[in-house]
Amino acid sequence: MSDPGTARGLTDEDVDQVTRLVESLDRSGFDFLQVELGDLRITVGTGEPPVPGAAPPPPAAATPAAVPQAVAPARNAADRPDTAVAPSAAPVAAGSVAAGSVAAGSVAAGSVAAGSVAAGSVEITAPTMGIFYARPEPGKPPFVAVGDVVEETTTVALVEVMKTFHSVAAGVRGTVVEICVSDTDFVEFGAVLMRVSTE
Amino acid sequence: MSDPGTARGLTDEDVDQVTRLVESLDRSGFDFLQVELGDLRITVGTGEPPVPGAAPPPPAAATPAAVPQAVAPARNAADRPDTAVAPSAAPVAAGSVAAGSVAAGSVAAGSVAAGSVAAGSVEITAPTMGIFYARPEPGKPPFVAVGDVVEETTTVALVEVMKTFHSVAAGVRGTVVEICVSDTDFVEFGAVLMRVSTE
Amino acid sequence: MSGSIRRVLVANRGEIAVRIVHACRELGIETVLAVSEADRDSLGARLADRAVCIGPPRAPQSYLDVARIVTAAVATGCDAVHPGYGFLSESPALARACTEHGLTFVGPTAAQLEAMGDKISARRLAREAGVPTLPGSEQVRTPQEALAVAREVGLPLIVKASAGGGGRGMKVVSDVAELPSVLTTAAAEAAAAFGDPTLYVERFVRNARHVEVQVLGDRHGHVVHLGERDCSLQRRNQKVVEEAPAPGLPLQVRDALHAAAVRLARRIGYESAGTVEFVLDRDTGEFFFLEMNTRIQVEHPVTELVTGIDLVQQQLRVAAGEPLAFGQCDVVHRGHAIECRITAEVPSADFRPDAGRITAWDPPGGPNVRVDTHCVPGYLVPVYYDSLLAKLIVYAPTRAEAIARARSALRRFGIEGVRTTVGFLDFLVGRPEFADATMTTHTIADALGEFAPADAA
Amino acid sequence: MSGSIRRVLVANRGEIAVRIVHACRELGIETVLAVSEADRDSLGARLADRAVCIGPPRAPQSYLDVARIVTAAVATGCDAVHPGYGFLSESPALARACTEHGLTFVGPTAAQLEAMGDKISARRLAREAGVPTLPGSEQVRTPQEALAVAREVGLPLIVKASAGGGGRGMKVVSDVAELPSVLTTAAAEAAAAFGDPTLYVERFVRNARHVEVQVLGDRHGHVVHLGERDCSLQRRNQKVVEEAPAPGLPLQVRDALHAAAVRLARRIGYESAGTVEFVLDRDTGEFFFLEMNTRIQVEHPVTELVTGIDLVQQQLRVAAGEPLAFGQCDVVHRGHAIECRITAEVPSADFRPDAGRITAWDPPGGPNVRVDTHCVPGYLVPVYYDSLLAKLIVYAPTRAEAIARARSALRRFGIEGVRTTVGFLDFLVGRPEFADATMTTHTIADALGEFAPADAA
Repeated sequence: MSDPGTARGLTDEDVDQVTRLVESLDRSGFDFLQVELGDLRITVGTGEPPVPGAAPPPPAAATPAAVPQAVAPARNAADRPDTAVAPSAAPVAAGSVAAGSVAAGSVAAGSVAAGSVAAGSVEITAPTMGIFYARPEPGKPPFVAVGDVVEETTTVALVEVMKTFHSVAAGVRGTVVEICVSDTDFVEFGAVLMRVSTE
Repeated sequence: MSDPGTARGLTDEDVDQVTRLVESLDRSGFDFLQVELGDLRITVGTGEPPVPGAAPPPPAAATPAAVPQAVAPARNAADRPDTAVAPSAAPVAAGSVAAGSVAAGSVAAGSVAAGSVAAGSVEITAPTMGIFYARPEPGKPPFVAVGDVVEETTTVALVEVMKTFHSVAAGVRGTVVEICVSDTDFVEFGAVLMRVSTE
Repeated sequence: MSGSIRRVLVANRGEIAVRIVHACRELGIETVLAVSEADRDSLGARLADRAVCIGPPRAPQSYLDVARIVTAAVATGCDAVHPGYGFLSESPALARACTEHGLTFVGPTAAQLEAMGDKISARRLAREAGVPTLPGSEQVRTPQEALAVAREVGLPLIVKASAGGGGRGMKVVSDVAELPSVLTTAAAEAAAAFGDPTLYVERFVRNARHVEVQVLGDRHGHVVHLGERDCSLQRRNQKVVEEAPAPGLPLQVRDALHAAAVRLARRIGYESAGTVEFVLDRDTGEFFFLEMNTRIQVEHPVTELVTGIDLVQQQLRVAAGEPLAFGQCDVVHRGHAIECRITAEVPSADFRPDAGRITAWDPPGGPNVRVDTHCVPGYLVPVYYDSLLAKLIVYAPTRAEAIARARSALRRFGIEGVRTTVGFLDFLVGRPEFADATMTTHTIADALGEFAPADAA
Repeated sequence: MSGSIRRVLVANRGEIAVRIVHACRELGIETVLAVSEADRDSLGARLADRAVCIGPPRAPQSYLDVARIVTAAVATGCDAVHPGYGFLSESPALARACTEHGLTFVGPTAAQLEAMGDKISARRLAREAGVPTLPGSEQVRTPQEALAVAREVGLPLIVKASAGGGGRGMKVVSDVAELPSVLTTAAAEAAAAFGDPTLYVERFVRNARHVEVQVLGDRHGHVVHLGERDCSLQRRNQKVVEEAPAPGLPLQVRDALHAAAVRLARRIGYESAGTVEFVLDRDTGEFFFLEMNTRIQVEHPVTELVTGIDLVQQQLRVAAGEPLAFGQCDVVHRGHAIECRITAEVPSADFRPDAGRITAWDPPGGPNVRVDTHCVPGYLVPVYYDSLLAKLIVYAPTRAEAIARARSALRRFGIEGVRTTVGFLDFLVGRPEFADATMTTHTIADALGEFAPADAA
């Protein structure tokens, strides 16, 4: 999109690209979008512009150089006036953050990785809201631990809704790199349960 | 769009491109757009321009002449839902539009021309709301006509508020290039009455 | 009030979710809003103390799933569930599951929901309470039974599903020869829609007005009524414009309606807000019981405006076990209120639902103009749910002033991005039948031909 | 109604300009809003059919300039001028200039404005109408005259400017030795502030309640009252919290107040909305006339909520020559309403006004919560005018519920960017003196020491 060697104006292609970014963000329902590439930086959004230091860095994970980045959904926690009700259960906002980042990231031309998803890793999300069980029964070992290798069909957890247990399959082949919820946590629909490295 | 070697203003093409960006943002419902490319930096938005330091672009000053900057006020007229009552008197929206444009123009560092004010011309505005009289009395010739040369103290019009007549001095030395209101028009406070070329 | 309800799970969406959150906050009750994936960023989710995503957008896996609702309520430390209207609001299964899990269901008991949910049972209870019902049948099993009823009651008849209600699953029969085939079709449809093919038959009132009475009971045996509403302006059995009080009702009819509704509510020991619906025959002046809705109604605000009583807060108070703080004589009726339901529909395309992003949302303001809504600028109207965007409710000392205020407010309502019924509502409220209060449940169908939608121009 | 008023020039700003624009639009009247340069982009300017910039921000060259207001009205084809409150609302000069230019002044006649604007004249008229006035004087010219009054009336005394009103230009004298110097100072201040040094003297009521009665007259000789308001919670003679009805008033006192107010209004053939203000002596139970305000009041919404009558529309109707559409017995009082004035002031810094840009503006919603305001997110609070940002008005069936609703709504009111009195109002409405309705005009001053502003922490 820009060539640092030769200073120039915006080409039709540049404008088309930015317009597409604006339209895509508009459809997305997110609050702002920043794109930086070399000396190129694009910011689109609603509300106040991003805070200086806070703006560029992606929410998680190191990203390879030269990969255009990253959309931080502004309103997840901030707009909810009071998130302090939360009882014992862990509020699983992570699910929506990840979704947001993926959507915006996929807009960035040439992007290989998106938002909070580390390169080469895949998220396993909750197929239903409910209580997360890491083990088939109390006292038994967990279905999987960090470092375990899983196949698509490996059961990695159960989610219970009023005595109905839904088994969660890995859905991907790889190595478990993170388990994001604790045994018997309450998880929302779509919450990230685990991350699996496919490399 | 900008060439660090040769400082210059905005080309037609630049404006077309920026216009497309503005229109795209305008359609989108977002509040602002920033584009930076090398030393190019574009900021479009609603409300206050981005805080200096917080967001990349400094709103004014400090920027070398080579950096063209445009801040487009997004919603001057659009926000007024219905301006259509207008009775016999001429609605002088020009006053407020011009004010908006001037404000925006003054933000642009190194900009030679701002908004609706032509290069080298100065506006004479209404010192009070009232009825504009181009002539000292009915039947007499007007105070000034286009092409006339005026001094600072030359009376160019009268504005009447309930039988009180306020004389309007040119306030500047130059040539009248445009008279923007007709004799006996109602003018709002600050409305542009005439333009005087000072070149 | 904060005694026995501290945190409520709001098991609904849209404007009623916002309404319930407001009512709870005023009572010092915390709120957890159950949201589908499509409603994560809704206004209700922002206003509630917490939102919990319970499932994907489609209602059967989210708003209609009893297990998920109850699990969400327990897991977030709620002690009560408010079901709003629609969805699970009249579900005995939800009420029962709440009780089993130590949750207060903000509504009547499961038994009351069942008694009134079965329309044949409801008819029987009404008769027992001395409330007039339409001449008709209990369950009809065969065409022969239906023909016998037809001979007794006369034509036209209306065939209804016992598990239906709210205008769903009804067929009018004007020719006795059609009866057998209509019964077959209706039974199949009822089985498909409600899981129950049971049908019954009633006399059909052609020239009908729909009038309903708001009742409110507590767990201490008190029942009061809060007056009636007229909801005759309907399109395909869906209410479009409602008002309180019902205009032009003779005083003795009005009193009889109120008394009948209170009798029925007392008969079943009703202990929440509820609505007893009647059909008024314009030709004979008679009224008959239609059904009882055992939940808050969409149109409850018109009653709130003419009585000054907050019905949603009253629901919460009686659910918490409080006795009603007022008696029948403390209910002061004053002025007139009209509600217009603004939906995302395209009048020029036979009211097909519209969806999309609301680019401009500029509701009218000023005193005595109330807008209950979940919409904001930039809101994306999802395709998964009903098309109600907002309820515009106006109050004025007189009906004529209320009509003028409603029309003025409709004309000031600025919505862009989706097509709405605002212009159609302005047309309706401006109809002569509405002005002189001669509207019937057929007025909209009859008048539709004269409506020239702006969007068709 | 559209008969005789087609287009109104709204000669005011802030929340009341928005309020008037709403009222006009509902009546089908077009609006032109006169704005200063500082208010060009205000909410009122956006809502009005047209805005006209009449001058620079400072009020003497804009909102206080009779000639500019009248010129703007004539030039934009208006046939009436609504002055709101403050600014020129009680200016006989504006009323007269309107008449001379064929414009309808939405208010009483110039003669009525003059009669009540001169407080000595108003006292005389009240006495003539059989309305109790405080023991005191006509104009006092010398210290000797004042001393004679002091001997007759006793101490403490209050020295007032005849051209004052609304709490301005008043001094309390507790020691007779101070009287001469106070008179000299007060006369000089009155001359400077109002262009008229005339003073008068009244008994000062220490333990006082401020109660006022809303009246409404037309040009056909009808006068009704719309009940009373209590406005005792004042800071430096400025009202802070108002409510209707006045709590704990014995029925006979209430009736006597209403009757007195109507007598005075009838005495002068009053033909608009107006307010007769009284002081109630808590020690003796007596009440005395204070002054009559010949305009819409800031606190008019509390009366609107308990009567259901739109006072601004009534002003427009009677100005258009319509007779009142209702009589005294048609006015139904129901429930309780409380108004809190939210101002941009810093409680921890002795309530110094704050200005600046409102970065977040999130007023509470829900039924029975009304917010009259001109503020929106991003609004720049100008330094030129008073600091009123919004009026929060709540309604409930009982006073206790209204207090709870007010506190809940205040706590939900989200404002960022300027400092406001929201927290202070929550403190005030939560005071025991307010709960048990024993507040006086000194309650705020007495309680202030116990207030710990959040912004001072």
